Amino acid sequence: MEIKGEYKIPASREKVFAALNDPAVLQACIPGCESLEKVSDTEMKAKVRMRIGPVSASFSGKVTLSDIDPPNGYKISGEGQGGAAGFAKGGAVVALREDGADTVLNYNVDAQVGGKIAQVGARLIDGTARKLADEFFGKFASTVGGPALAGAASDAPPAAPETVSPPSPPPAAAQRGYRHWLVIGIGAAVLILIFLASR
Amino acid sequence: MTIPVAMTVNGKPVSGKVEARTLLVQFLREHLGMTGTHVGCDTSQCGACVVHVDGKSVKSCTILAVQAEGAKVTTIEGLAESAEKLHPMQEAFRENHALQCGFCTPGMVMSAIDMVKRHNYQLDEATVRRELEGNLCRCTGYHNIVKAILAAAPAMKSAGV
Amino acid sequence: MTAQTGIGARVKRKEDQRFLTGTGRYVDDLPLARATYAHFLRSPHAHAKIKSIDTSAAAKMPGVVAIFTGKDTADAKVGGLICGWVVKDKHGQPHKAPPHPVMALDTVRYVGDTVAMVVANSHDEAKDAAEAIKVDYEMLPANVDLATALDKGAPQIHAEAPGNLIYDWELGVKADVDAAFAKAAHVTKLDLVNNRLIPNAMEPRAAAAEYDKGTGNYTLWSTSQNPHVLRLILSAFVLGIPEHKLRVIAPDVGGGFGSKIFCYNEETMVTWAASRVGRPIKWTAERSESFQTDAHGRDHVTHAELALDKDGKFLGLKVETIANMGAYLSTFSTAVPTYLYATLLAGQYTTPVIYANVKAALTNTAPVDAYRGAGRPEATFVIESIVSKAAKELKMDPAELRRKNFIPANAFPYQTPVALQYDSGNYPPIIDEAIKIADYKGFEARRAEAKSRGKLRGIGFSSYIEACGLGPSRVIGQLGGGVGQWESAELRFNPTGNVQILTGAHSHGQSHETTFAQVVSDKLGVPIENIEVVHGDTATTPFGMGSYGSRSLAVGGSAIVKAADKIIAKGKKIAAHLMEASVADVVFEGGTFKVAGTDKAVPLGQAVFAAYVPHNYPLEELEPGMDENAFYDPSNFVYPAGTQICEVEVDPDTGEVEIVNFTAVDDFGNIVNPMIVEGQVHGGIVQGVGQALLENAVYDKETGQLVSGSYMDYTMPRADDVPSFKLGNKVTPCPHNPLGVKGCGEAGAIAAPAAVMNAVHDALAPVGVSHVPMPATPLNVWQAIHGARPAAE
Amino acid sequence: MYDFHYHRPKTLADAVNLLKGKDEARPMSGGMTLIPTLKQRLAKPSDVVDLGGIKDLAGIKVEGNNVVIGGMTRHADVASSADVKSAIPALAHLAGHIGDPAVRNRGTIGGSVANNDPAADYPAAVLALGATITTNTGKHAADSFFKGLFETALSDGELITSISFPKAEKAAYMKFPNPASRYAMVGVFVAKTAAGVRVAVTGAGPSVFRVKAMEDALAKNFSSAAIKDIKIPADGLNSDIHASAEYRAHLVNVMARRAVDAATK
Repeated sequence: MEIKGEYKIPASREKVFAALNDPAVLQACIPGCESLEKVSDTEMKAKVRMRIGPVSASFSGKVTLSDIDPPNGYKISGEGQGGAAGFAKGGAVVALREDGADTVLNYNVDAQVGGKIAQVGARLIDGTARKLADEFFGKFASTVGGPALAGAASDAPPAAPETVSPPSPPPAAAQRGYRHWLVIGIGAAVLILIFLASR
Repeated sequence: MTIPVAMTVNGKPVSGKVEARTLLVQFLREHLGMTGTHVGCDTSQCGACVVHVDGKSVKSCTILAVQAEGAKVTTIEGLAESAEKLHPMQEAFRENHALQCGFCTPGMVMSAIDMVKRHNYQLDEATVRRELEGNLCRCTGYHNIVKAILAAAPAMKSAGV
Repeated sequence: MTAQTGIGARVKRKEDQRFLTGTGRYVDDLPLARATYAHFLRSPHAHAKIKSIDTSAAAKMPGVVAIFTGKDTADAKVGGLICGWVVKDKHGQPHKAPPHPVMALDTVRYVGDTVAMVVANSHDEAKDAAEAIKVDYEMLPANVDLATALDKGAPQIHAEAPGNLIYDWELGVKADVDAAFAKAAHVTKLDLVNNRLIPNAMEPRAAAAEYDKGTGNYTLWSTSQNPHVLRLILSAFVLGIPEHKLRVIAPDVGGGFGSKIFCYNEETMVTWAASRVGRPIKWTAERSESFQTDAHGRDHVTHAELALDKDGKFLGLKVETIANMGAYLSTFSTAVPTYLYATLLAGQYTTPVIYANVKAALTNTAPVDAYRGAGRPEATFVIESIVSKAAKELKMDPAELRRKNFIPANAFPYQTPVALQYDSGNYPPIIDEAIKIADYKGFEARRAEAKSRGKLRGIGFSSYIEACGLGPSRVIGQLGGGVGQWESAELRFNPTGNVQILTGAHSHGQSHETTFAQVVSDKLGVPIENIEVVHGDTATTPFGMGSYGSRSLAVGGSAIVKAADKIIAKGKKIAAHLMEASVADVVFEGGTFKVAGTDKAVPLGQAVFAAYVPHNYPLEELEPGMDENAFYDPSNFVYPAGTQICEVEVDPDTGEVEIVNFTAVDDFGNIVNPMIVEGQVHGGIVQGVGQALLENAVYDKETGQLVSGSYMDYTMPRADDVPSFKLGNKVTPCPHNPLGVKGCGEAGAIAAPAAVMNAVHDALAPVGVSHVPMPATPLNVWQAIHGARPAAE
Repeated sequence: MYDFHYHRPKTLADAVNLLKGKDEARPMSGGMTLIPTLKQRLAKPSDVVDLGGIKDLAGIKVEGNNVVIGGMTRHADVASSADVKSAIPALAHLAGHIGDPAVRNRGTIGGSVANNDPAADYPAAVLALGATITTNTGKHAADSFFKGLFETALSDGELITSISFPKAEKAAYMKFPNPASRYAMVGVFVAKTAAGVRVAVTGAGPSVFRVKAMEDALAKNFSSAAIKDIKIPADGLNSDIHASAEYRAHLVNVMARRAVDAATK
């Protein structure tokens, strides 16, 4: 699967870039993250226990940063193994651009999910990605830049709120500009993809 | 860790020691050696393993053996009165050539009997086809299975089974 | 007595008793003392280098008996799996033959490729341990999409097959076809994808093996359609076990549809490991494994062009196909898109010139091989789709265009431009009968009525021809096939007069135990309850080729007739002796030897008894005993043909397609048991309908993951996906086999996809849709309508 | 399947206690989702607490204007219940179309609602009818119960004891099943109750949701014509090999109209 997008964060580039590199921020934002440790300046190890509905699995992942160009962006790649559940692997090119006092984050993710989860859980890939990213993103946005800006730089218009009632997830997400999860995911895009594997 | 389990299978009391994870179908096949009940998939969809638990059709691959503690289980082996006198549903399957390789047949027959009873011996083709949605057959194209079930319904009624 | 049980009677099946009472014996049902259980660790990647495999932790897990990897099999010099059919490319060169190790050595090439085998005291323990094996993979780019598999720059799968090309093969003379096209008044062009299918026999593949240390004998129980061929391959090519030291038993087998013809690595490994472990080993595929590793079917990308003159006569046909082989060549894979496909492109028509070009491509997917119909459904789909499309373009009635081009009844035997010589047939009465049964005349009224309910109704024809009953060994050999294609039979009478038919064919749903018994009952007058068919065991049956390609009755049944003739011949001599008559005067009628014009009679049973208790017997002239065998090698294929008419209703709001009527009229030659033949047709039709509307093996194009890998996503036809069928039949007996029979097992699956898709296209034509990809799922239909609407409005 | 400790408590209190003490304990009602998941080794619970032995969790009764269905009531029993058929026939119809007959003989309403599979049928009925979910610790309104993909307002150790459905003046459920799994690819439950008109959609998004624009239109004019032109945005809807988000969005409208037609028949 390929995910591209942009997200606008009300914070300086430096601050966003730092957060993208801060294991503590990432760990706090990643649902179910039990540990995220920096092995070197460019490597992190992550352990995540994910539970979605009836499925639960522990994933161990390795994240590598390359092409680091602060505060303009980096390439992040990684992979995670979830035992019988399967694996996730991917890479993302992340670019940060100034927009006044805000930062526009542009990303291009290429991810692969495989094994049992891809074989029997195809119907849930999309939704799970969204859910995990949504959770991660909500937290990341509030941590890095305060409340997220609705309708930011995403090219996709949010769902028309009047057609769908608020308590339901898609509209609720739509109102928050849920598409932007894609972006926030970027910081730890690969880690999120690891979570995908826990379907 | 093993757990003692006891139930009635085809009218006979049986017991054994199983792991919690032992499925009813494993208990039947591996512990009791009753291999008439088949396993055709691992996602609880094909219906080859259907048996009756307390009179209702159940996928024996989707119930733990321990859950059947104390239950009355009927399998394909328990239907016929004797080698000569088959259950009307078995007889209808034979009469109508409703089986080829025979692998889905036990589950098909068990589901069919449950279906006929649930519908009070009155079925039409559309109902039979819809109610077979939990049983896959790759050989027959279902044509003769549907015919057999429609034929068995009145036969079951008059036989009082 | 034989009137009710002989040829032509709707005899109830002998095998049903055990299947209906739960006493069938499938491989997984076998009780094996001290059995161990195998589990195979499989690649989660479509393409990757194996950097290392660490089994140390797994080996210490509870219950583990042994773990084997590719290195172990390589060290033990286990041979690779073979492809048994050499196809020569258009330059006369044999096809590329990359190695197919029984377990991956340094590279995995599809999701499901075998990496390690764990043998443990229970299946769960084997699975637990497999999870503890650490494999370090380096992922490689995967080549998944058939349409681009041969492109420059596509990831290379085997060094032995540069450009992923297994062969570039052709049949016919291109220049002749080009010349025909130059004269054409009309050319119809068609691009289609023949969707990939997963066979899904309801019994998953299984194997169990044991080794007798004392005798050095191996026994393998396998879900095989052809145990003798499996033994031959394992002995001669893979394991090197002398053939007489390996017994292969295929007991009750729960459907095959082609997928159980082939020699797979699991049964190989189970056999090989049994002697190393010293205990029996059992393996039964979980359905998830079946999805990943059973040889898949179809999977072609095709461009075809049909040239017609101004009257609608076919002038020539051009077909270019890329066929998917998967990551390795399965046992008969190379023959399927060539000799079983291109040779059928004449269909029922007099098309004078045909050119076919087939490129076989490797991809990082499961191997692709024969699946019900094998090549012939693909050919029929091409022809019958393009013929219907031509009819639409020329505004001709699709039945009329077909009739205009049918090979006339007086043209048989008919030599097609694509190698085959059709032995017999009479096609116009078949389509006439189908039209009558389907009430084709009333269709437009039904279409109008459907329209009033908001439904789009369409009707589709498919007139198929099939070459089956494989096949003359000489022809098979000339075409590169590695085996003979005869069949064997032995009729073994017991002294009390009952008889066993030992056959090399194998029944996995086809009802041989009944049909073959009917043949013998009819020929010899033996009551059917006194006849037993023995099959599926190399130790008890004569070498035979097994069951596939709708060959069992045409070839195996013919062998039985030959053996029965020998019984009669010998019985005549015995009876003549008993009746003190001349052999020339003895006739055999209704199970009794008689001397014409007298009341002298010796029932067959009495002759049999005399043969085994030869107190009054011409021992000086005749051996005692009544046990005859025969081998039959056919002189030609058999050519069943038929027409199917499918009528559908499409819900334009949802894209759902409902089959509302389905008619099939077939010519299978003489019929031994109409009930069983009809059952074969029903099942075949539904597999064809499955391909047309429901089934699709989908690999993620980027990752090579099989995303339709369970019944959650692979749509198996269910009872409510189809209606009851209307069948008819016409008979032109096969002129070259003693029963006059043709095969019936694959017909339904061969014809149905085109019938259904033609109906769908007919239904959607009024809303401007000219192409719906197969399968015509609600999504595909809705998208086609949705895409067409702006243009149509 | 990984092995686990199995418990079959006789009382709700015991069940709650068993679940409380353990980090990885799972309640099991019908087991129609849990067991297949365990078979695929996609979960490794330390303990499974089978609710099948608890008395009084199953059963259907009519209380005033409500049909109250016990959490352990099987789908087959809801489908065949004379009370449900007469009070809310659409609910019986829905229950009769879950899974297949063998699944309906085991699966329970409580399990289905607690699991909140994005393609499950029951959540559509619960949300559209404005049902009240009663648990061992309290009550939840349907509107605040379904939180997202497989997510509900239930806290750990909280078990559904019953669900109370208000009778509907008009109601119908129309499901477009996934051709392979027969889960709802899109299912729309339309209900007109004393509280107004509600339209709940399952299968299309990450969790069941309401379509307010349709509800408003139907409140004014309860006919399929009234919602014909109300388009659902595809953005954010589920997408898989069987249905794109756009196709699902389209089906929501079709199924909603068909449900309204069925409800007014």
